Amino acid sequence: MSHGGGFEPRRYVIGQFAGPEAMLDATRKMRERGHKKLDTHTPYPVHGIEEALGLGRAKIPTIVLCGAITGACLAYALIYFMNVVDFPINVANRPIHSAPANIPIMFELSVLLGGTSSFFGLMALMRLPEPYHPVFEAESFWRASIDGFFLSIEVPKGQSPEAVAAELKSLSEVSVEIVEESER
Amino acid sequence: MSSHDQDPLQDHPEDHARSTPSGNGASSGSPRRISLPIVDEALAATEAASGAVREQRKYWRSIAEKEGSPKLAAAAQREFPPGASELPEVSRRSFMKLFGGGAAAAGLAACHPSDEQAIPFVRRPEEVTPGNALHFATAYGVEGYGLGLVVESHEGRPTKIEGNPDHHDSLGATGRYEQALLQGLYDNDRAKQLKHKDEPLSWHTFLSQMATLSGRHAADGGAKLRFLTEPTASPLQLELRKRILEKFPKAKFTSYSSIAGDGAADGLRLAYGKYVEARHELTRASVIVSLDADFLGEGPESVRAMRQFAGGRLPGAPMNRLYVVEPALTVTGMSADHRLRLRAGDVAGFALALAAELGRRPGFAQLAGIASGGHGVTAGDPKWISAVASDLIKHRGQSLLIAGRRQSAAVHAVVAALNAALDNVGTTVTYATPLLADPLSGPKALAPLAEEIAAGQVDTLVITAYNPAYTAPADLKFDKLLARVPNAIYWAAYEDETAAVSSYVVPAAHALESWGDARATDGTISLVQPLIAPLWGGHTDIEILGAFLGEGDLSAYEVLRRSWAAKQASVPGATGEFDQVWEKWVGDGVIVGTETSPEAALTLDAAAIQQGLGALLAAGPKGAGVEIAFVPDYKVVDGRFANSAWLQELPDPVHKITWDNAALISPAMAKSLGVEVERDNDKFSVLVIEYKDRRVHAPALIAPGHADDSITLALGYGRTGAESVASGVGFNAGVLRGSDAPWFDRGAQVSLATGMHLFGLTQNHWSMENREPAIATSLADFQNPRSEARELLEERRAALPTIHEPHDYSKEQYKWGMAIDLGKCTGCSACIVACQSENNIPTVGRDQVVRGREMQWLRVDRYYSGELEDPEVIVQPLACVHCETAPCEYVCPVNATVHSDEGLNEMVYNRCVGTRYCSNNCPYKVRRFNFLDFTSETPAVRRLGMNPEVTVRSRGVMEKCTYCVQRIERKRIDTRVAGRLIEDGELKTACQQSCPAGAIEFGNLNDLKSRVTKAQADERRYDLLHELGTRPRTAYLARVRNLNPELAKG
Amino acid sequence: MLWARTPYARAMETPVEQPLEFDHRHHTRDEGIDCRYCHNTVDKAPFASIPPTQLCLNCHSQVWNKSPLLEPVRKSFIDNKPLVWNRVYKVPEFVYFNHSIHVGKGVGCVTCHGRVDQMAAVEKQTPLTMGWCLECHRNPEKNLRPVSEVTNMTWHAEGDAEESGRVLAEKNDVHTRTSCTTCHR
Amino acid sequence: MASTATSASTTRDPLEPIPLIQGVQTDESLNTSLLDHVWRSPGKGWWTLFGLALAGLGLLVIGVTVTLWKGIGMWGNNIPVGWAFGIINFVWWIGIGHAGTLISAILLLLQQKWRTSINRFAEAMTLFAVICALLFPLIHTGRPWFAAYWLMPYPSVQGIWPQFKSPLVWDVFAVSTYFTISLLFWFLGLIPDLASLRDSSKKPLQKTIYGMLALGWRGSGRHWAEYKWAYLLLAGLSTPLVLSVHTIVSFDFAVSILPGWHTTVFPPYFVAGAVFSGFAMVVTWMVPARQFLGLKHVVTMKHLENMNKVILATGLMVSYGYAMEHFIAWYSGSQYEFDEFFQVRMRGPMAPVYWLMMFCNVVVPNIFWFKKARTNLLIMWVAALLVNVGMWCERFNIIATSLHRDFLPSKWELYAPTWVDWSIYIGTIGLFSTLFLLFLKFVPAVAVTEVKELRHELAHQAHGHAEEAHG
Repeated sequence: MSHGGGFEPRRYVIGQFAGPEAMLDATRKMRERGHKKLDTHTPYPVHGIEEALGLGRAKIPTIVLCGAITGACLAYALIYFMNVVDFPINVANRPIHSAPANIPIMFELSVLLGGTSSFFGLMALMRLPEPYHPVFEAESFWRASIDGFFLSIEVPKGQSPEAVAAELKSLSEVSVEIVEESER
Repeated sequence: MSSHDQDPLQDHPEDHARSTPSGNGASSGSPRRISLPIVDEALAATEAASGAVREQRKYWRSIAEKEGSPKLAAAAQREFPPGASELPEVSRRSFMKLFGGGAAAAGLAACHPSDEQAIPFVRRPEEVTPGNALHFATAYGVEGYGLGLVVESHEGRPTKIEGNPDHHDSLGATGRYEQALLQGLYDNDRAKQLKHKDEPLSWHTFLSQMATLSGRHAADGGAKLRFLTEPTASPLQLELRKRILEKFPKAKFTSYSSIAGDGAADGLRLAYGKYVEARHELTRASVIVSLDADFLGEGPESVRAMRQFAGGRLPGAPMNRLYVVEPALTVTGMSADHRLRLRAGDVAGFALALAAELGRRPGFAQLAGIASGGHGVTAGDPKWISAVASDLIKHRGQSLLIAGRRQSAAVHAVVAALNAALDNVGTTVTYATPLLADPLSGPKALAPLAEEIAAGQVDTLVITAYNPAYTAPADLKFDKLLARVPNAIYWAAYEDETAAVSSYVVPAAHALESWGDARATDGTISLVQPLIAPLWGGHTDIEILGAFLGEGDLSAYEVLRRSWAAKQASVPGATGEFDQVWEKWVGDGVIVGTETSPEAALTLDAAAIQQGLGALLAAGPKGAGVEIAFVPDYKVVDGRFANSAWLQELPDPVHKITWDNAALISPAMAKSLGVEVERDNDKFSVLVIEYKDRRVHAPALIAPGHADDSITLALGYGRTGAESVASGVGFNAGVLRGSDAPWFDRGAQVSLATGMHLFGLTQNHWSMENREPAIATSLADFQNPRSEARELLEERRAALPTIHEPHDYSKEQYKWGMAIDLGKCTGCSACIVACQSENNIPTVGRDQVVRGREMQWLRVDRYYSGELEDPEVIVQPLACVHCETAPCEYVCPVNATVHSDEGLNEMVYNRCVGTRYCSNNCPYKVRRFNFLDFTSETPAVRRLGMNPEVTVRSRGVMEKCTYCVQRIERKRIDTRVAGRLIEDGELKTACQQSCPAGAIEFGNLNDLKSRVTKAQADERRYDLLHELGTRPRTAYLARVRNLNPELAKG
Repeated sequence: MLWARTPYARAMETPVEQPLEFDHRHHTRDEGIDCRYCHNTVDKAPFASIPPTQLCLNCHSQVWNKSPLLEPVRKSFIDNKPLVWNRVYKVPEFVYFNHSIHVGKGVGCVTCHGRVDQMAAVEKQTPLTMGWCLECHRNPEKNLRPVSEVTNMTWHAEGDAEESGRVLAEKNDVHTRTSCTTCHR
Repeated sequence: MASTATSASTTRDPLEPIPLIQGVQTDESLNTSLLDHVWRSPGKGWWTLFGLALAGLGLLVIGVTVTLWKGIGMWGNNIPVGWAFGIINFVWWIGIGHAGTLISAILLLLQQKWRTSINRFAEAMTLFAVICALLFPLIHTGRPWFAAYWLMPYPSVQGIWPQFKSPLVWDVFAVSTYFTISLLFWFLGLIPDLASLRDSSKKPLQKTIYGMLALGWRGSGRHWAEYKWAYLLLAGLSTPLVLSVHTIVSFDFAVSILPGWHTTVFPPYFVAGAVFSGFAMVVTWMVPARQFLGLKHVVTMKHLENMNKVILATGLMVSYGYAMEHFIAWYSGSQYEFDEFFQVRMRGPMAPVYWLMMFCNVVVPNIFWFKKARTNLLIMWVAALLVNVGMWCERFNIIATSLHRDFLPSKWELYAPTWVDWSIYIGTIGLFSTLFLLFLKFVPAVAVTEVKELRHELAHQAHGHAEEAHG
């Protein structure tokens, strides 16, 4: 484990709050003070988090819509090609191309592609699975999934984490920790 | 990918017994290989597969693979006992003798001796073209007469049996038994080893022993030499007989068949003073009265009778009218316009009553006299009788009365008198000198022989009759007697009950392995030629009889040829080089001009009848109590076909029983006995029937239309021989049978036994539930355009509204369709066996039938209507009707059943995954599913008889009637190569070809002149389940009943 | 899916061992013997059929009748034990292929069997998959030739193959079908 | 600390007469109490049940092996009864599956608070039911080794395709989609809980396993933002999916021409039936589960009562379906239809099944008109059980009974299941139970995260109200 390869560890300031409200408040303030790379860590979605972090509109819905539409079109095209174009067979003298018979599969495929795209789209957006993340270095971070409310700030190069930590402390009742990405 | 999954057999298109399941599932697993040189050899000898023999060997190896398990390997070894390996030698030797054995003419491909096929690939015979079938004419008969056959053969392996159109009794059709011959030929259970007291014996040793024997008998003129043969009309047999009797003047021949009736011979003798036999001409008969005669269902005349009878069932032309008097429903009874149920014993009473009734009418005084001889014995509803009488008088000269084989001499005599009085003799019935060797050949004929044996007057008994130890009347204890005969020489088809007690067992060559000759019922002679070398070195009865003339080493072929060479002159028009004449005879299958003409000057001796009657009636069965009546079974006859799975699984034409016989009783009798019915009308109480000192346990079956206080028992079951299929099926009704009253007698005690019996019925439901799938109407109604019946017919063929235009097939060259005439169909069920044979349909066994998994593609539905005690019956053959808008097709997920360009509803076995959805959605329920692997354990030898043109279906695959598409495609290719169209009538489906009544028409609906198009345009035409809009290609023609106004109900 | 499409999976393009060194090149090219001399049922039966030993000896009783190469043939003829060839072209057991109709309507041997006249040992040239059959059954034109030329290994339509095909289809009354029962029964 | 009788007003939702969460709970207390059973080594009860389940599974293995080895002939099916136990069980299981999706998806869309404590449970049930269902379409075919892929549209060397007019092909798509979506939906909801499992696990092995499953979830606000949407959308998709799936299953019958199958009322009536049987199944499992897993404080009587109300409602819909069937059979004037319903089903050899169905599905649910019944554990459990039986009988009626006597009396046959049929059926119940018990052991049976969220919301509201009261 040499410190070679010009490895630049990311540094984080992590504050744990008593409850969601305090956390939200601090988040907002820190953002107003021009901190960019903020993120919160909570056991359950906290109301107003988007606004506090200043996030835009969610992207998932668009992705899912595309998926669904693709599915429907794909289904119809598939059936049309197979039963009408490539090998039309006289089945019980029914019309070779009969739209009503295609509807069920169109629907199913649109749901399938819609659904899968929502899941895998989400994974892509969240960059998960990601087994390691520097914030896990924090002592008490394990509470984040149980009852802890955290705010993490990635400290840009050139800035000193201590300063940021101090700044955070000055804002509210919080226990602050500074962690550094470990090389792997 | 699936299309190339390896199948043990897939790699030789020239392998003709496509005897592994189709589709690829069958080939899973790595089969163990065991080498069966004997299998290879023996079958190589029998098989003349084309192409490289390697394929053939590979084929047999793959059989070995199939039978890779030790158990099966052992079985395979058993198939080929020691001695089998020398088969090829035997064949080749006899081949040298047989060489040049006749060639076919009359549109039949050239014929060649079967033995040459033992050595196929080194020198290929001229006429063998790989993959093209040949056809050979021959003949076969159950009751002494021969029915002309044409046998299809693929590279020397008989694969299908058809009727010979030029034959007087066949007219191109066959019955159930002929169709099933193939199974008898390729039957592993056949007797294979010549034995003396279980010591294997070579043919030569046998011959020498026979020589010494006959030497000994010659000393005393054969005083202790007896022959027990089947009833036969074969000229060659008669000739041998004559010569044997010349050599052994004191020897005796006895003809015996347990199903032959002696009443006719004696009755006619009484009437005409000498033995004559009756011949019936139904075409000329407009009123037919059957007295317990099942002339449509059984007997040497039945195939022709059906065609002739059916000819008179068209409402367009003058129709015939059939009255039937019988105890239990028969094929004839089902076709009757009026049926009177009477105990078999009361039929005599009916005959006399009818005679008396006619006697009261002007001009029939003579009959009155005869009737008076009956001393007041009478039976039957007077109203009915008088109606029949009037009808008979009305059609004087064109009426016909037939008495059944079971009936006594008295009945036959009276019937003869009636026919004479009604001027029918010479028109609808003629009398001729008997063709059969012995006029009397029924159970009674056996009694004298039995006495002689008992008295120790028989040293040597040569038995070529079928299984007397089993079929003989119980009181003779014939099996015990046989054991006492020092030299009982049994010509055994199987190691059956008789073989078990005979000192010599000579394996019989199968009819399709034998040379010989036979006579039709009009005397026309057919030559019988072999289609294949004896599979297990069997010998013909000719050779055995020959042994007593010191000609045992002569082959049957030689004996036959010699005798005909000598007789050539006697045949009118048979002039010229004998070889050519011979070849024509063999090729045609009939020797034209050999029919015998009926006796011209016969005078009925009324007085004799009048005197004779009393005695006869007195001798006949009488007394009170329940009547037991025996019938030859519709499937196994007297047991001789009991080892044919096709016939065992064939639903009984009337009661739809498979793999069983039953005690048939009337509903009323069932009630009085307290017979219980469980499950879905297919589980019945078991009865104990006691008669004299004999008793049997017999499961009851309620038979609508059966006479009360009478039990009908079918013979031929409860076999105990070494026949794997036959043994243990049903019960042996024969144990009740006495030689004094072999057919029926009263005084049986019947009681309920404990326990129930579950029948393998293919149809448990009697009623049509007011749905009228099979339409029958009276002539009167049919002729009235405004009648309900006519409206129903109209409605069931009217065009139905549809949301999208039906596909247009009129542009196609062919548009296949079928028409089935319910007016003609008698329900005889020959078509089912034909279909089974043509399409390699497996049999599934009793348990599977019970579960409702029978595989026959074609079924014949039977419905009762009216009151249960005396119902009207209608039968309806039903296979896939090839709907144009087939419900089965659109539900199949994999395109395994679709429509062809010519409108066939195709079933693609190798694509089918077996969801069974198609069957669920088929309103006719004509699809069949391979629930288990029904095919892969088919014995190697059995596969030789399979149709190479039809894929054998694997487990988990749906199958159904294809309109014999393999025949269509072959004919199409042949005609297209020849650059012409298929003509109407040159293409027949298997069912159509076998149908004796000619009830089935098949052909091209785009050809306006074709028979099927005409049939479908008939006024009686209607579509089954028409209201569902399935547009079936098979149309039905309603049955029209020609009712007698005097009797018409309501 | 791809695997099934490789020549290997289809047993193509691999010469097959035979019990004796029979060389089609020699017989067809050098001696100019017509295919139908040996495969003499090809135009009247489903099977082209592999010739009986007797047929080999028609010639080889005269020519090369001492050649050791032909020992197996003589042996087969003398002790009546057939020659055991190895099959090259296999169709599944549920497929009913009929040579006579194809030959009769002008499909050349070479179309399916390739340049047999250039093969020392015969090898499978075509996949024989259902898809492959269908191609031709859907539009046969490009595979048609005058019936007189069916055994010609080198025949080529002069001019536009498609066009001449159409003419021939007309002339030979070619009527290909894709209904299942055409091949599956 | 699982459940304390004294319900503190702090967490009382004024709109909810009965509290959804009982006792004073903190996030941590909930966490420990709800995950407790995962850490606790299973008790005797669990082991005995698991043993039984495994035995059942064994039966399944035997049954399936025999079927594949010898063929469908080992079942009771015949001609005419081409479909029987196989499809009956298929439909039955699918139906059961549906309730799960509905509970979690629809209730989520309707913002039903009481959903949270049972949705995880229900989703798991869906998943396992669908697994059981999926088994049947495959093994019921004659040649599964082909059915497995010939129904899929792939470019084969035969150049032939599936036949898309066949409802069976629709089924393939519907059921496989349904399984995939249910799985994703379930797993997505599970991720945060897996994270809390990871973080509260004591042993390193557990930590790594749950860690992997949690995919490195760190409750990031940015993630939550998208996550909520994704979850909502999946729910949104699942709802119509459920309806479509059972509609398509009903097409298998409705599209045919068989009397008793050929009915337009099928789609809605099948869906209703599905929910009906599904909720019944949830109750059958929930009643004992909440007992043994100590979930009484989250799965309260209120939840059970609500479910019983749904059972009552859907039961009435099903009854309406039956009424319609019979009415149309008479009104259509089709003799086949009429005989099917008024002869074959009511009086035929299989009538007992029909009447049992009528009792279980039409009579029994009406007991839930009474609050006593709705809130009595024993009564509701028995009733739910009966409903499950009834719904199985319904499928038997529709499939086997309709088939065994259709158009032509000549081919009417009885149907009787064999031991293989039974062992496979019981076997799937074994499979279901096995999976379910494993689920109960290794995964939080209740959506911890959502309960915490709910608690937080409720606390908030309560707080608000408290202030109003003061002011």
